[in-house]
Amino acid sequence: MDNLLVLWNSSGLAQIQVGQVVMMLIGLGLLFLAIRKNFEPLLLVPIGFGGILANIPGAGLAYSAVENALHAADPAMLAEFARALGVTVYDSAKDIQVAYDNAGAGAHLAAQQLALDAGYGNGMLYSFYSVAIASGIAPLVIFMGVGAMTDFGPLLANPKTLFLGAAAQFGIFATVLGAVTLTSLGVMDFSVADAAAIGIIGGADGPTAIYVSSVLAPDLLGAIAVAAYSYMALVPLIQPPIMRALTTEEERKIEMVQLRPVSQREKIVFPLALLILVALLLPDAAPLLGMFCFGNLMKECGVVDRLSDTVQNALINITTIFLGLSVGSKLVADKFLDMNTLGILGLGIVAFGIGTASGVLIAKLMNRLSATPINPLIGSAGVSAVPMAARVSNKLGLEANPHNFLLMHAMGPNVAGVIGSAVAAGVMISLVGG
Amino acid sequence: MDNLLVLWNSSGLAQIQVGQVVMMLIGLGLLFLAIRKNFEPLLLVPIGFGGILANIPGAGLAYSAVENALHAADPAMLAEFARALGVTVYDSAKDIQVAYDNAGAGAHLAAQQLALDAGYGNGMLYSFYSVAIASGIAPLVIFMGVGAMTDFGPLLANPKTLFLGAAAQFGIFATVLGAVTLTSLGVMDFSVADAAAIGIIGGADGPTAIYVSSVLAPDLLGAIAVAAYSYMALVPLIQPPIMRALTTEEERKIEMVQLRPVSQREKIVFPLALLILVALLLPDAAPLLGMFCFGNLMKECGVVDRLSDTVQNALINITTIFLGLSVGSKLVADKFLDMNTLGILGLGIVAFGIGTASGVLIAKLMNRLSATPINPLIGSAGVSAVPMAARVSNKLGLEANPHNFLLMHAMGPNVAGVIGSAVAAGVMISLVGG
Amino acid sequence: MDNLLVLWNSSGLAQIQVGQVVMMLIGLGLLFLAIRKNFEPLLLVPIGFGGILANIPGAGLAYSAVENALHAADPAMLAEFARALGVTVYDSAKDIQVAYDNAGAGAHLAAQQLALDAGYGNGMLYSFYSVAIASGIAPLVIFMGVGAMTDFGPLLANPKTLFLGAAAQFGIFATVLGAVTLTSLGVMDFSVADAAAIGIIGGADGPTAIYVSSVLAPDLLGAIAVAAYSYMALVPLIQPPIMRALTTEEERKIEMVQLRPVSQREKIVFPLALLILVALLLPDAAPLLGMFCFGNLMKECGVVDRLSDTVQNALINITTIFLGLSVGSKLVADKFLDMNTLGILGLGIVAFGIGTASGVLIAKLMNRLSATPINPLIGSAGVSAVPMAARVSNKLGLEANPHNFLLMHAMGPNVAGVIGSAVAAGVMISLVGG
Amino acid sequence: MTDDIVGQGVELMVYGMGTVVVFLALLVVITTMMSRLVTRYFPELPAPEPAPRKPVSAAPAEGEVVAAITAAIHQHRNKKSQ
Amino acid sequence: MTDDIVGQGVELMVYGMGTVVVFLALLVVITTMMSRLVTRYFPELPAPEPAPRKPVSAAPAEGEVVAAITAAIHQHRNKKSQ
Amino acid sequence: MTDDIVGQGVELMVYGMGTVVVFLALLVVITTMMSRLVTRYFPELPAPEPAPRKPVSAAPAEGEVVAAITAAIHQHRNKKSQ
Ligand code: NA
Ligand code: NA
Ligand code: NA
Repeated sequence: MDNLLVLWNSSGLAQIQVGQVVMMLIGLGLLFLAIRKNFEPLLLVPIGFGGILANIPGAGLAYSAVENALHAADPAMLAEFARALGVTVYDSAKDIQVAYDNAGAGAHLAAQQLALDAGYGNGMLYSFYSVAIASGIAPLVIFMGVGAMTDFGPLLANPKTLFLGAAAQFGIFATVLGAVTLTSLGVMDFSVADAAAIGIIGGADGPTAIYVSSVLAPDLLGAIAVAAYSYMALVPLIQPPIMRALTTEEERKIEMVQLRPVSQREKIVFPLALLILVALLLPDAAPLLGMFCFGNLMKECGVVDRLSDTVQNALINITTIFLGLSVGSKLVADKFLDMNTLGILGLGIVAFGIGTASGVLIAKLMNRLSATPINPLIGSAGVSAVPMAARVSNKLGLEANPHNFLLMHAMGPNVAGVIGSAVAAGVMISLVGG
Repeated sequence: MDNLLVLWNSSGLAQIQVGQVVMMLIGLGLLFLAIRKNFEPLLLVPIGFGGILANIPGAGLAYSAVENALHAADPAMLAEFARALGVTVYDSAKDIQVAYDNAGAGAHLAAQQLALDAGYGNGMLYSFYSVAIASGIAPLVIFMGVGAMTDFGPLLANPKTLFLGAAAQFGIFATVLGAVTLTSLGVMDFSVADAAAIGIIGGADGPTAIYVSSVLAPDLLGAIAVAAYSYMALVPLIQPPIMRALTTEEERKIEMVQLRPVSQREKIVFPLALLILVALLLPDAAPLLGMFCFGNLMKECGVVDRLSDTVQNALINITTIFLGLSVGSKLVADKFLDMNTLGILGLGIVAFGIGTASGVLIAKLMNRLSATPINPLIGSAGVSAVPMAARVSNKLGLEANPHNFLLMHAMGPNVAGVIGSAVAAGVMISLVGG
Repeated sequence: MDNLLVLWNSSGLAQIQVGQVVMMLIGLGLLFLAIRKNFEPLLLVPIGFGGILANIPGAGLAYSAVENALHAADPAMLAEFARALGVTVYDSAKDIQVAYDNAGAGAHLAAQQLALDAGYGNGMLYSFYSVAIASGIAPLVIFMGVGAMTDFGPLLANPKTLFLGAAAQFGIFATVLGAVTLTSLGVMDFSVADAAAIGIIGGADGPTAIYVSSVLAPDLLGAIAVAAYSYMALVPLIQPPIMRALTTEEERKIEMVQLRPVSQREKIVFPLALLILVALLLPDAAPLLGMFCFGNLMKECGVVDRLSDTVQNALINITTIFLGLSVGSKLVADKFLDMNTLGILGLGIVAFGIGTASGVLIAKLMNRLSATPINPLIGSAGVSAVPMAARVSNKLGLEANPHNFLLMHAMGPNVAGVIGSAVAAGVMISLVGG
Repeated sequence: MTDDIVGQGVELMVYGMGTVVVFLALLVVITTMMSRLVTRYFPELPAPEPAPRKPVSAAPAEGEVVAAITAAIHQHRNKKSQ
Repeated sequence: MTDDIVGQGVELMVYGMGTVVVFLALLVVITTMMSRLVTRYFPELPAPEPAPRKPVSAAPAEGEVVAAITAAIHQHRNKKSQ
Repeated sequence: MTDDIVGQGVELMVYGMGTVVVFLALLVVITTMMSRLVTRYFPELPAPEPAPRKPVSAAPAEGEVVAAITAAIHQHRNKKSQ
């Protein structure tokens, strides 16, 4: 009978909490959206599945050995942890958890040794998270792959569109301001670092958002990544009303002059020029933009095609799987089911909206100032969300004028938006994370 | 001349032991079976080669830095280790090794620092083992790949065959009982954890066996993995006599009704349903079955084909190579050449036999009770050993009746056997490993 | 305004040093040679790019957390480091760096904890280097891939050509002697371990050179790898004059008898025979040659083609990328811009020249002694640099005699050179690194 | 667990095999029900396309995800605060 | 940074957005210049081959790399020793 | 090893080059013998199929592996216990 009790106590049914049920349903919901509605499935399938795994009651897949030991809450064990962490008074395991979170690397090591000696281990997803995200590696590798898939040709043919990529990043910073304002009003409870990480949702770029939040606000990473990828999938719904509201029928009809052909040599030199500029101005953006430029150089230089192919296929796919599962590990109920998550979801969509609007408005301005006509619809592509946002620009252009193919024109601001949000990420880390 | 002495002393010939020669021959034997006899070559080529590498005299490829330092047996060094581990009296390096094995994480760290400071390093295979198996990662990734290669269609068309996958796991538990009985009789020397790990050989599933033994009985991992893969390769020889003995000619002739078509949606929902059931009932099986279901969902959902392709190719291949070499690291003479290894080989084949018999007998029973006819030959496929066991069922069916194609009918119990042994693994870890 | 100051101080322009500019130019130069001149682009593109990244001022991508903390040179922080390392008197961060480099594993851990607590982290390239090279893994995996791409057929058809592979390694050891002589003359400042690592450039084999220098002289790794790959690319220019000078027109015209066909079984047994010989004679070469033989066995055995394909593609490509970036991390100005680098470049080309000459001269000798004619031009292929050196032999043979196809005859010494330099690596590590 | 090792083995067999059978029996029930539900209420179109993919522009209903999560969190909060 | 969080947010916005704009504006300038330089001084042959690869035997000028690095190091050393 | 660095270099050259030559000479001998043995006693069928793969059902002789390992271990044990 003891064994029956052991089995029952170790079963999920005996340990399940409401929050875990809710989170599993959210995980299933993300899977539904990814599979049925085609919401960024490459990321949301692993994230959703990881979210379900993370909330399996009693499995502790998303927790470290120390957290798993603390959750077991054996009094003798807790006393040992308290001693190791120098805590003299505590009510519950939670107090010790707080002390652990604030302790230095030495105390962390001591607590880990205690947990291992007591037979607790790191959960599978926790291990994935440590290797893939806490180390910073996975987002950087994905960014390298994105670089190897990016064609800077349209941007090089019309460099002025870089301004649109800059303009659309205003969504990021307006959102930061919104987050701190909500905090000062007492509605939410975000630090400046949290606000910066939330703002980056407006960059509409998944790996950048994950990288920045892993540095500035690891606790919010799950909500931020889910918001970023969900809204990127929603770009075809979020952007058109804003674009229509801010442009006249006449503007939407503007046809743009065909882009000049760009030579291979320009494409080879561009990532190096960008890298040097990053090196001179914003070293904190060097990991992100460095890997991006490296991937792009491998693609364009034409002499390492076998490396470039692997980067675009096996390597980015493997990394995407573990990145997604790792993000899922941040969907544990006690970290995700929080008013802050609602705040993040709300602020995130505001960021997308403001970014879209800024892009369109600056495009209108450029159209007035420039000799050659610029269709303001390509401004919205500056948020990035490659290539969805450029497709949206194209679609609205065709609606207004069936001969108006904006796709290639919109690819310029689109990839400029990737650079823009990586630069914004560098500034944030430099100013807030230092 | 000193240099000549250094070279000679560091050569293999000067340090070789009989056990190492024996193990190298066993390694060559495994390679022969893999290459000439096609015994599960994907695993046995790396395992056999790893086994040879592990036994290269003086190279210490399978040992940790601490073990390598202890093998050098420098007296001053041993004294330092003894101090670090709190050992006051010791006869040889072996005593200190025992103390180290029983020490806590803190003492381990101190000893490792000593070994590193003295210039000793972890052997290559030891590093592979730490990363691939001790962390649990490699078997889980392989299981994800297996999931991405598994078609649950036949199982969904005839869910009752899950009972056959359950029945065949009786081999696992009967073997556990055998192992502890041999121990209580003084023939062998297994703990309950050892017995559980040995029993899992009867699960006829390589990654499950490696995962369970890495948790419950790491020292036996080499023998268990070799037994599991060897017997899986021997399924066409082990099973037919048992199947013929337990069935009548009439039963073997039974034709089964064609399977109904299964919709894609059922295939998408099934891994999620299985995952939820695992979450509610047996969280200790969550890592194995979670990754399995994840792989299967990626395959079936149809929106992440590029991830699924990579999982089935580059990722599982890379992991297989390092998993195999890592298993080979457990074929070092001083761990493998032991009466226990013989016991494991003997018990393993018993497990296969009992599993096969249980499957066939329950299939006979189901045939009697069921409205639709069930050919008892498909029961043996419940041990898993996908797809070999299903092919054996098919072959014996065709022998009895040239129009009797059982392959698809046997695939149901076959994949059910994978689930069954993963569940058995979860129970074992829950009851014994906790 | 404070923020503007923070941004400016953290910018590259405010922190740049001359050495970093020089190194970035060298990185660009390597990229130019790789992309325009096709100098071993698979390695030199990642190495060159990594070299630029490593020298981005203020980013600290190539430094460990401790080094980054020391570079910040906060006085209170330095005092803490000094205490942790037991340093009582120090002038600058440099003194503490020296103390850290000489400290044991315990003090290293303490210093790392200090740096982490203060918010410093390991640079991206430093992390890559730790995982890929310091662990020894990446060169070994590459060697496995090279093994899986190597055809020992020509060597098996004419085993005597192994002597040419031996002879050409004389370049390695002559260079060692040159390096220590320059040191004893006070021109350079190399230890014996340094000299051994430099000599291995003459092995004309990238992964072997990286593996040996990671063990014997990590500080010189950048220069050694750059020299090895550059000179391998220069083989078509370095070798012909030497080959012409040492052979007569008549000798160059010698036609060789066609190679006998080699059976698959011989090709399967050869890597195993080589492995056993390594095991008995030179365990220190076991990691390198073991992985090489493993790759070759996977290729030849014919039953694990899916593993062999992955090893030759996804796995070697992924590893090459991170190996290259990691080597680039050793191109930081303060380690690379040193007279020793010039010495390494000079000695490296001498090693190539002597190796080429030795190969040709021994081939001439064998031609005199042997019953069947041997064209001395194939001797130069013994340096390895597969397959470039064999192509050079072929080209010079065709120049002298348009019917003289030496390519397959030169492939024997060519792959023998790979074995030869791996053996030389084992001896070096055994005698110097022990 | 009893002290003697054979007893422990017997227990492991009883509870282990029991769990396997119960688990897979439940899976039979759930799978059968699931198949019926899917076949009846969410039948696929007869066309035998494997996993028909929606074009990207087939727009998802905005806010679906946000609405769902919002509702979930509110409900959770409310429960907790009671 | 000011103490109140809104002030910090405003600062972050001003300096952040400023950096983004300045950076991308510089990139416009550099890209434009780079394109002109490349197009004028290093034009590609009209043939639209993507990344024409030189055969391996198209020999690189010997010593180019060594010469470049040697020169660089000497120059650096000289500067340092002054 | 001698104390002066040049002497160490000379020693390294002598022993290193010696080992390389001896090792590769042994490899010549072993390879030649191996080729003869394989060609004489295990010749391949004339058909030039690269690595002909046996169908999976071409059953391996049961117990071969087990028998071999069992024998090996017994022999080893016996030696040890003497
Ligand atoms: Na963006
Ligand atoms: Na099974
Ligand atoms: Na060589």
